[in-house]
Amino acid sequence: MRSITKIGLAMGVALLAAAPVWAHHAFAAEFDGKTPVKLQGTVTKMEWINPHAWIHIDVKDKDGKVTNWMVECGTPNTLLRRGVNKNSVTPGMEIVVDGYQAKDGSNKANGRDVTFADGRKVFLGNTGTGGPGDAPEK
Amino acid sequence: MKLRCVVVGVLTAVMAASTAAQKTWTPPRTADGQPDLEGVWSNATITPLERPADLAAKAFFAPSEVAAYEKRVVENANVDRRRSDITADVGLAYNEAWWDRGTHVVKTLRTSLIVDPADGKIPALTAEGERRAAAVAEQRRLHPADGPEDRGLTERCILWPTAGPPMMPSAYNNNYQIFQGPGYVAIMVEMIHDVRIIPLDGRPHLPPNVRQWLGDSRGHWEGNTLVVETTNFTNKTRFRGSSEDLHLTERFTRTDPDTILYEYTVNDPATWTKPWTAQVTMTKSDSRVYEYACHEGNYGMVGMLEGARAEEKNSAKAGAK
Amino acid sequence: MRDTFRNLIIGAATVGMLASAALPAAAQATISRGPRTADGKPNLNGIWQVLTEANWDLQGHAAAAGPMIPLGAIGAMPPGQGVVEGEEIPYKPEALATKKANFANRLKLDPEVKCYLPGVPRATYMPFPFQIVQTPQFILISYEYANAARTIYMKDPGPAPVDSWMGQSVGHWEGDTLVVDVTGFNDQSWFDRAGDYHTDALHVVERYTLHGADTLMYEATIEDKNVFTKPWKISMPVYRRLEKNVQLMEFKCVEFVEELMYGQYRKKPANP
Amino acid sequence: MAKRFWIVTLIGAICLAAPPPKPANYVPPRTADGQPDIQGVWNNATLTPLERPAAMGSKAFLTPAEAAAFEKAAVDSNNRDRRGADAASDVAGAYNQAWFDRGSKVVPTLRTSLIVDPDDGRIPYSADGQKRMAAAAEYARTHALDSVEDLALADRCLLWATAGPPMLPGPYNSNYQIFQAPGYVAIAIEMIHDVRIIPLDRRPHLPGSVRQWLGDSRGHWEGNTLVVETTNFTDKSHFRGATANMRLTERFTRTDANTLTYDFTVDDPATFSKPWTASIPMTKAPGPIYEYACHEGNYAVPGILGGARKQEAAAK
Repeated sequence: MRSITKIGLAMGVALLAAAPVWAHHAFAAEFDGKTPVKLQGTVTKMEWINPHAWIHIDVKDKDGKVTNWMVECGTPNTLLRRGVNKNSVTPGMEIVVDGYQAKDGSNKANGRDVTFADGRKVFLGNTGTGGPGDAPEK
Repeated sequence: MKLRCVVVGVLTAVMAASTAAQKTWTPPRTADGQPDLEGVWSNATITPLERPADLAAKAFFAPSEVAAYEKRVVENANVDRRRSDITADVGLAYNEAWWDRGTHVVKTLRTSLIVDPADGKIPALTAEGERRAAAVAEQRRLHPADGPEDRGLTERCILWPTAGPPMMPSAYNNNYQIFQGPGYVAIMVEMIHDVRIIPLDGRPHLPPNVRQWLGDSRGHWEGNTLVVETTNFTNKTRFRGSSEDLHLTERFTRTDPDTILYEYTVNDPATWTKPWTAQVTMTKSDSRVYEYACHEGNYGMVGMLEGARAEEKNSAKAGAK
Repeated sequence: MRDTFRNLIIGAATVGMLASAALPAAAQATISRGPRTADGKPNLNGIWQVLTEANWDLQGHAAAAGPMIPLGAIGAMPPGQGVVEGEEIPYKPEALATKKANFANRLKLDPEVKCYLPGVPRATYMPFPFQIVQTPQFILISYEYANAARTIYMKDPGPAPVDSWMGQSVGHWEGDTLVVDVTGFNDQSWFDRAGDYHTDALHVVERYTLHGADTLMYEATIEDKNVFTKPWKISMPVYRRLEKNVQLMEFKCVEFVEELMYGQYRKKPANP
Repeated sequence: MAKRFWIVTLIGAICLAAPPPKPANYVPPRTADGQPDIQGVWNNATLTPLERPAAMGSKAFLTPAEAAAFEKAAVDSNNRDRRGADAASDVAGAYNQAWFDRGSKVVPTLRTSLIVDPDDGRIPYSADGQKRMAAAAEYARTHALDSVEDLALADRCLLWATAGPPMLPGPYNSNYQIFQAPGYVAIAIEMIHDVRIIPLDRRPHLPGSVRQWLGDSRGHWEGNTLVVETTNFTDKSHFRGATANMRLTERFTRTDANTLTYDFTVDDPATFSKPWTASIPMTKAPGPIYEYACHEGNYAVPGILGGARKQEAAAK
C-alpha cells in the first residue's frame, strides 16, 4: 500500500468520488445500508436487461418457507463483451448473494457480491463460458 | 479477499509511435468519397475531464510514466472497497466486474481531456451560470426524489453523457458505431440507442423554437476532419450546467487506422466566461454495439421513489412517536 | 431515296424504343433497376415512412371508438384493409384467446403505451419516419419513434448473446432485394395495438425491394411455433419522404410516460 | 295523416287504367373512358311512398287523372297551415311546406308504391323479420329517450335514408352528384356528405370482419346499366329491419337525358321471406350539392335528451 505514489492516491480519490455519479443510479437511493442481507438460493430466472440485470432467486428460510427475491446487478452489456451470455446463469444454479435490501422493504436486494457456494465469482467472463476478458480468479 | 485482478494493457513504445505518425497517415475514402470514419469505436479512458489538482502544472504524461500510472489507477478501481461506513459501501455496490471505465489514458497522453484552457480546468462560471448551478443544487437538495423528474437523466433512462453531445466517456458502454452514407454521417451511441444522423449538405438548422435532447447537428468536411455544429439544445439537457444556448462544435479526425481524435468546443457565454475545448481519443473496437434498452427494465426508478416514500413514512412515524 | 427510307424506319424504331422507356415504371414488366450505390447494390438510403394502418391492427378492421372517451375522435381507430396475406393471422386456439385478452387490456399491456421499444417488424410501420444509412458491411436503420435503432450485419456475427427488444439482424442480397433475418427477440414487444403478440421463439425474415426511386416494397414473414400454427406474411409499400430538408427529429417518448408510470410514486401524486 | 290524402283523392277519380307506355330506347352518351355517362346532379324526391298504402288495396297504378288530382291535393295539404287543434298536434306540425322538399310529383309510372316486386307493393317480412321489428318497436316505445343511441340515426347525424344504401328520397335534400373516372363511379350524397366510391375492377369485397355504415360496394356495367353489389353492412343501420347480412343490388340506367332510373333489390332471408325490389326515378337537377354539416350544429340531441331528463326529474 505504501508504494502508491501521490499521483495514484490522487487519482484513486478522484475515481472513488466519481464512481457513484457514474452508476446508472445511486444505489443508496434505492437500497438501505442498514439492512444487509445474505441470501442463498436457487436461480429461478435471469433477466439480462438494461439498465441493470436482475437475478430472481428462491430463498428457503430455516423452516423451509420459500420467498422469491430479485437481486439487482450491473449493466449486462459490459459482460457481453467478455463472453457472458444468457447461458452463463441459468435457472437451477445455486448462488450466494451479499447485498442490501431495498429501502421500500420489498424482497429486492442489490448484488454487492454474487458468488457460487464455493466462493467463485458468478459474473466473470470466465465462468465456464471461455469468454475473453479477466484472467480466471481463484 | 475477492480482489479481481485485471490484466493491465501495458502501453510501451507503441503509444509514442502512433502520436508521431499522426501527421503522415491519410485515411481511406468511403464509396462516396468521404474520409472513412466507419466502424465500432470506444472512448473509454481513465483520463479525467479536468486535470487533478496535484498534477496542476503537468499537461502531458511522459510516455515512461504512463504504464505505472495506468496500473495504479486500474488496480485502485478494482480493490474491494468494503467500507466500514455502510452508505459508502452501498454506494460502491459493484466491483470492477460491472464497470468498463477503460484501462488507458488518452493516446495524446494528456493529463486531462480539457485542452483549453491550458490549466485543464473548466473555466469559471458566469454570475448567471453560478446562480443557475446553485438553484439546481438547491432543488436537488430539497427534492431528491419527489417525482421522477428529480432524478438524473441517466436514472430516468432519457439521456447519458455518452450521447451528450458532446459524447463523453462514462462508467461503461462507451461504444459507438459510425456509418457513412452519401451526404450523411450517422453515429449510433450504444447508451441509450441514440443515433445522431448528421447531414453534410449545409442545410439550415431546425427553427430555434424546436429544442431537442441531442440538439440539431450539421456537419461538413474540412480536409480529413469532420466538423459538426450543434445547436437547438433543450434547457433540460444541462451538460455540466450548460444553458439551452449552448453552441457545440465537434471535430472528428482519424489519425491512424485505430484512432479517431474527437475534439469538442463548448461555447455557452450564458454559462462560462469563455469557450473551452476537450479531446478524447476513440479507439477502434472489434466488439459490437449491443442493445441498451434502458427504460424497459428500469425497476430502479420505482425502487428509488418507493424508497423515498418509505423513508418519509418512517421519519414521519419516528417524529410522531 | 432508299437510304432516306431506311433512315426513316430506323428513326421510327428508335422513337418506339424511347417511347417504351418513357412508360411509367408500373407499366414496365420488370421492376426498374432504380438508383444504385457505389458498390452496385440498390440504393435504399433515405427517409421512409409507411402509410397503412398496420400499427392499429395488422388485420383488416373497421373504424372504431378509442379506449379513451375524453380523446373523442382523436382517440378513435381509423379503418384499415389489413396487411396480412391471406387476411387472418394463423393463431393457435389458446394463443388467439391470449391475443383477445391482450386487446381487451391494451391500455395496460401494449408496450407502445409505455414508450417501450417497438420490436420488429412493428418499428417499420409505426406512424413515424425512419432513415436508412447503407454501407457495404452494415446497414443502419434509425427510427424516429423512441430513437429505436438496428444495425443490419451483412456478415453473420453468430447467435445473439442475449435476447433483446429489436432482435439481431443479419442481411444478405437476393438479386435486388435486401433480405434480413432477425432472431434473438425477447417476448415483450407486440406487433400492433390490437394485442397481436409473440414469444421469444419469434423469427422474422424481412424483404426490402426498391419499387421505383421513391417507393420500397416491404415484406415480413413471421414465425413463432409457440403462438402460430404456421409462418405468415405481411407486406406493404413504404414511401420516401420528399419534403425539403426533411430529417428525422426526436420522439424520445420516455419523458411523456413518466407521469403514467411513476406518477403514483410521487411525493404529491397528481391524482391520489 | 298520409292515409287520409289517398282516400280523398280516390273518391274524386275512380277508374282503372293501364300503366303509361315504356319510354323509347334511349342511348346515353359515353364518358372519356367509354362508360355510359350518368354524371351530373340528380334528385329522387317523389310523392310516391315506398310501400303501397293499405287503403289502396290491390290498386297497382293510378290513372293519369288520379295522379294529377293526387299531386295537387298532396302539395296543397303539405302547404296548409296545420295549426293544430291542441298544442301537441300543433307542435308536431311545426313546419310547413316551406321547409320541406318532398317533391311535387308521383312517379311517372303512376305506380302506387316505389316497390315493384312483390306485386302487392309491400315489404315481404318473414316471421322472424316481423318478430324482430315488433321487438324493436316495443323497445323504442319503452326506452324512447334514455340515451343518444335510442334516437333515430338521422337525428344522431350518423346516417340518412337518402344515403342508405339503398338511396331513398328523404323529406328534403334528396340530391346526388355522380362523377365517373377510369375504373370508378362516385356518388356524392348531399345528406350527410357521404360519398360512395364504387370501383369497377371486380376486386374482392373487404374482409367479412370489416363492417361499414354504407357497406362495401363493387360495380360493373351490364350494357348501359351500372350494377352495384353491396355487402359488409353493420348491425346498426337495420334498413327496414334488415340484418348485417343484407345483400343489396342496385341498378342505374339512364333512360333519357333527364332521367336516371334507380332500381334496388334487397336480399336478407333472416328478415324478408323473399328478395324485394323498388324503382325510383332520379331526375336531372340544376344543383349544386350544398354542404350538409349535420353533427356540427346538432343542438337537437342535447335538447331532446336534456328535456327528457328534466321531465323525469320533475315527475319524481
